[in-house]
Amino acid sequence: MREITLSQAVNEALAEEMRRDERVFIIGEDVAEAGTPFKVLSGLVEEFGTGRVVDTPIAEPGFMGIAVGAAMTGTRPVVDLMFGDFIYLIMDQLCNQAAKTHYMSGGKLNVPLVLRTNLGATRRSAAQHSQSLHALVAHIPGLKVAMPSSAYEAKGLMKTAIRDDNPVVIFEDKLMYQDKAPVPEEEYLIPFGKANVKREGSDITLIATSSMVQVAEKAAEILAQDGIEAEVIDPRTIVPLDEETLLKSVRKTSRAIVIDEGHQSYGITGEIAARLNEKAFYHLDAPVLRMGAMDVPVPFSPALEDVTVPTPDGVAENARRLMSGEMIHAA
Amino acid sequence: MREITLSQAVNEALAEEMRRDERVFIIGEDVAEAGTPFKVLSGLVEEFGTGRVVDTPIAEPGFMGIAVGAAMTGTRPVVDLMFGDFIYLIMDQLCNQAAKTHYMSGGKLNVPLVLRTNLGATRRSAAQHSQSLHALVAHIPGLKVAMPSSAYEAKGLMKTAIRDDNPVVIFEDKLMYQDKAPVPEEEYLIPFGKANVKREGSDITLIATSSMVQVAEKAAEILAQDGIEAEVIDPRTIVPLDEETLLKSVRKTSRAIVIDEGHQSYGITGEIAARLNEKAFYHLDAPVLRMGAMDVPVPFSPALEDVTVPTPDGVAENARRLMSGEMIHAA
Amino acid sequence: MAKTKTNTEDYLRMYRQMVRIRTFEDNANQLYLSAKMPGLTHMYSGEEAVAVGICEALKFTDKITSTHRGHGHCVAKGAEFKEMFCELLGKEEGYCRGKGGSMHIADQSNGNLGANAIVGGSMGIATGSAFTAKMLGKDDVTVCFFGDGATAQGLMYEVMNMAALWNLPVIYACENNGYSEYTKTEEIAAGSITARAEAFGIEAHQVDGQDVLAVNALTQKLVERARKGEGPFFLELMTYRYHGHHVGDINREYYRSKDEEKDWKENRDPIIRFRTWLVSEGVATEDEIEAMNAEIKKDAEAAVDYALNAKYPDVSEVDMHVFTDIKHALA
Amino acid sequence: MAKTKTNTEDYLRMYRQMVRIRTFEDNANQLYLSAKMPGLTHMYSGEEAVAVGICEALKFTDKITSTHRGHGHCVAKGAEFKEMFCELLGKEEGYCRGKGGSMHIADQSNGNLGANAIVGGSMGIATGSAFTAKMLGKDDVTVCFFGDGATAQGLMYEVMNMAALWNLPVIYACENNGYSEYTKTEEIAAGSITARAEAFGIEAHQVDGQDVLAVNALTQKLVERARKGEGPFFLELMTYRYHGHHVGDINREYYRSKDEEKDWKENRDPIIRFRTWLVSEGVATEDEIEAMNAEIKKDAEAAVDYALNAKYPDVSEVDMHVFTDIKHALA
Ligand SMILES: Cc1ncc(C[n+]2csc(CCOP(=O)(O)OP(=O)(O)O)c2C)c(N)n1
Ligand SMILES: Cc1ncc(C[n+]2csc(CCOP(=O)(O)OP(=O)(O)O)c2C)c(N)n1
Ligand SMILES: [Mg+2]
Ligand SMILES: [Mg+2]
Repeated sequence: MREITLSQAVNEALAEEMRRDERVFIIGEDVAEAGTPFKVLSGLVEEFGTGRVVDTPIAEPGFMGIAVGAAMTGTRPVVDLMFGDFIYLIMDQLCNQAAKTHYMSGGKLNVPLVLRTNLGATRRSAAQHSQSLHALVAHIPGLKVAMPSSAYEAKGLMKTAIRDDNPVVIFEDKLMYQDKAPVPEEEYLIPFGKANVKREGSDITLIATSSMVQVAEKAAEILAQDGIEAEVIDPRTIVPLDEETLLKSVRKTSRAIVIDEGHQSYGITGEIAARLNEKAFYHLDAPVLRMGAMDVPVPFSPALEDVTVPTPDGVAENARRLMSGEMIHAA
Repeated sequence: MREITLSQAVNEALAEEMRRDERVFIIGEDVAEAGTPFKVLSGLVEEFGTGRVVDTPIAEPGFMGIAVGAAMTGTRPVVDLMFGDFIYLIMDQLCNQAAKTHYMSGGKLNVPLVLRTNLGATRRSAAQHSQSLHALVAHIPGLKVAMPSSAYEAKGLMKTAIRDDNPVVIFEDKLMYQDKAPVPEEEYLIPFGKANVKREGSDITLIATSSMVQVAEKAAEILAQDGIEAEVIDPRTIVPLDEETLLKSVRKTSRAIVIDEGHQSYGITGEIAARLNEKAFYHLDAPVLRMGAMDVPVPFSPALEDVTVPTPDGVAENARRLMSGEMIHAA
Repeated sequence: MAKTKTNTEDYLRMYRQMVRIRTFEDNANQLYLSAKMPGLTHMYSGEEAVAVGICEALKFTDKITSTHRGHGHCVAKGAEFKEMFCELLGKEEGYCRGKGGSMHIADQSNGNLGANAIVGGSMGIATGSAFTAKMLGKDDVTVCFFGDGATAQGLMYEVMNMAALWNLPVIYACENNGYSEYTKTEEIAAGSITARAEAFGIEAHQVDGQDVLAVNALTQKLVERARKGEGPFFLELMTYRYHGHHVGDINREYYRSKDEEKDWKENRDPIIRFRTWLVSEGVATEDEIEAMNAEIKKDAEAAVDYALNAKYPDVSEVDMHVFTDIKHALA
Repeated sequence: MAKTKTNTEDYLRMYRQMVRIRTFEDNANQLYLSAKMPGLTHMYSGEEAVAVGICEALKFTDKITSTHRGHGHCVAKGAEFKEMFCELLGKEEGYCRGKGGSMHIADQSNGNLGANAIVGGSMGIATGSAFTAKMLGKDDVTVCFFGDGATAQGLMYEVMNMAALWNLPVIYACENNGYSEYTKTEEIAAGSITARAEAFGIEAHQVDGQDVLAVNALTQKLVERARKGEGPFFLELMTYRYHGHHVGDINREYYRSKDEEKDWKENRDPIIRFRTWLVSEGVATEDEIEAMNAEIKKDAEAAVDYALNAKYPDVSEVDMHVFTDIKHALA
């Protein structure tokens, strides 16, 4: 199968859906001629024109609000938020308006909107351009949250998101834009709420999102050398969350680590671990461990930044400790 | 001991600290003559003048930003955010600016700021005036988060918050403003990061925040009638979180329920449950249960709203299920 | 008063709609005072000429966005008493199945995209609705209602900038009733409100909001021009609310005098003024007008009765409408 | 050019500071090109007369807030090369111990409250700093630097409104360099930027940002008046950035022409213009100027060398400075 970058995959998804449905449009900063700073949208304005690839002023709350109103009245906006860190600026429009409109109207108004943004540190972009803030939106009822872990997912999830009649937030890993993966030429969609078992294993389950899926896979390779067979699962969407697949795995392996690039405390690892503990309690041989990003603002200095996020070695080490029963005795 | 309302307790804390330190001031909408819609601040402008009890236009991002800058340069603002639901509007100033300034400046700039706001549903205020959004800020490193559960806590935590050199967010339960509790005449402070064991018990631990502490206490009374002795713990601050006290209790009781009025999914109950599972795994006879608000926007209709939040009966019922071992077999 | 229409039917409909609003509000206030309505609500009484003068210049497919003080807009855009009272009482037959309530009442069947409990929260939505019209090549115009207090929200400037850059068919209608909550407009608005719009290159007008014909005449012209792509426009409508900020705001002499209220009610009431004109111009006799008033009163009472006896939504609805495609979000 | 000062020393310091900025940037760019600097950075070259003209009108205790394009402001307010280069390279001796980096460089020792990676993000902070001066009765003035692109952020209008209502000693300095990222100002700013400030009753001036004496003369007057409580003021400084949006923005002909760049560099360079004036007025000889340039160049190179060899912060610092009172946040 041909291989394309995550950036190309997103671009293709958008182009295909824009061809398919003329109500779909893109709105955001420098999305047209510039094709965004990450160049993800290059070429789209040439095909679809500035009426459907809409450059805005630097006014995130404003264009997010415009997208909400546009979605409520018959179009299907894809909002481009240049950095995930700017999500703070649009929280009101996203969480008070977009997320609640369908419910507050008793089901009469819809907000079919996609918010495309990113996450991920270790790019030397410092505290305001490196955050992974998906936990904030996952907490708000009415929003679906997708976290593609490769070009394949990026395309399939984006297409599903655009066809969804609800507001969907997609977090792309900004360090992965140039990573290639096999992506079919033929059209495909990836359903929401279906986790993907990336690697099968019987000893321990590694549940990882977005950027951390690669980390988990590398950890699994390291562990395989020690004879530990790790199962790696990518939930793909955290809202809805495919509890069944996760539980099935954990009931089989009896051990799990949840790995995510958001800050660990009060983030998504706690939720997933709590659900596993609750619903697979009887099957667990050790507590579900969590590995999030450190609870510190992301430091600029490379010497500090690199230690703030989970690494394959770190995951492997924790997995070994779980296997050895060490954590049980510590607790 | 005299009894005063939570509203009076907050008012006293502010007055005392403003007398003590002339750098302390209040800023927000209708805080002066009106004393806020909840009348919490009545009388303060008469004592301290409009220079220190500052009415603003309806511009939450703006006055939050002004408070951050004021705090960085030598004053100690107490920001009044009329409803916790408006926190979405100030997330950038709170989380990108206030929370990160000390860290990003390598420890050279401080932001000694208190954000006073509220939480709590069942007031028939519908989806945009009923949210309990403390999980959002608890996730962001650099913010401390206090959740007073009575007039006593409201006063003591507020005074501590004002003297803290870091940004602190305090969530008051808006339905509790008229609730009375014994509050000493003499000055006292309540340290952050020290949980309060409200009721001792040996069978099960009920960990509850803010509005839910009363719910847990009532559940404990119900359970006592069945001969189940519940221990009720109020963490008081969720950042920092007094893990030790919680763990000590859970290691003793072997069972726990975490009760909170924020939405359950990706909220604070997951974090607390995950930590307990991890660190008291060996001692647990059943999975740690969580009871948050339903994952739905808060409905207006009383017929619907009342079922969205945990109740004493609901807590008691879950406690009984845990005691009977039912949850283990289910899992 | 300007003489802008020669059509008797139009005049009478305008009068009728103003009286319907006033009557609706009198009944809503009564429901509150007799403790039959859950929560609080904000009365539109005194401002009727604004909503009616504007909405009578709109066609059915034109859109409006509304505010916390939204009953007037809702009636003026064509809503029925029955569904409105049901909504205010949280009943299943309400426009939003009781899920929205007064502060979120929407009536998409008549192009009302909804009230909003976030001050200024609908400015993006209105602008986005105008964006839809432009993108899909429809000639619909959108009117964004908001108060003087909302002019303090930065969102307004963000969306006005884009509306101006893109010539969107939106009319920003600022209902300047002299107060935001308990604060006079001059204390929260520096400079000139119309000049703020003009600085973005937007044509702005100040108009007497108590003169329904003046409001209607100007709006007709601007709507016409907006349909041709000459928008956006900005209106500042000078008006007054008769009641407190909300129904519970009874003792308000500390922020505005009884004399001032009396003056507006006695000398500038939009209904009395228009009625006098209708009679003096021979459009209707006093008897005809009394008959109309009586009929409206009867309608309203019947609707209130109906709503009081209507049923609440079934509790199973609580987790419906969180998403469009998941029947029960928590199932 | 305006002749505003007769003090030779002041003139020479202004020249010196402009050259220091240019030299700093040349070295920073070189560090990027030779892959010695982590991340990206935004060059101030071309805009030197703005930062220097303004900061030379300020006293030591006056404050500034800066932007992502912040090296110029930092140097102009008094910072040293060594600590600046250390910061850009993420070294312990940087102004922020390497934790901030280029986009967050702050130098509180000279009243620089910091660069900000959120466009418009410091507008509240600057206004709050002015609030402090007023509240504590100091005569300090705060200058808020921001770009033309930042005028699209609603926050600006929120804080200008309050600054105007409260007569705060703040000067909003809009560096209009014709572009925000890859977009021309006229495409993202409707109407007139100065008129927007004027609409809030704020005195606004447009000034040639390439003329250091004109900038300085005007700023001196306004600072004087702001100290007396006649603020706020607004400045639109017409200027140009020589480099791309950031150091990596090399191929930029799709959004601006080489001719345009050449014209600004050759005909409107602030350093060349001022140098010519200094020589023609007899303030300095060509030789003296060359000597100054050479000395600055040497200083910069020495600082770069120092920084390249300086040490990174110890990894144990990663969780320091999250809070003021908790040494290691994760301990
Ligand atoms: C963002 C936000 N801030 C504050 C409030 C609380 N609040 C509700 S109405 C109101 C006053 C609004 O004044 P104005 O816009 O003039 O409308 P009016 O009530 O006069 O019609 C305020 C402050 C709110 N609902 N939303
Ligand atoms: C809130 C926010 N939105 C977008 C960006 C990305 N961004 C960084 S600089 C910039 C352009 C800023 O333009 P301007 O304010 O004119 O400053 P200049 O770069 O021209 O000095 C943008 C869009 C950002 N950092 N913050
Ligand atoms: Mg008003
Ligand atoms: Mg610019």
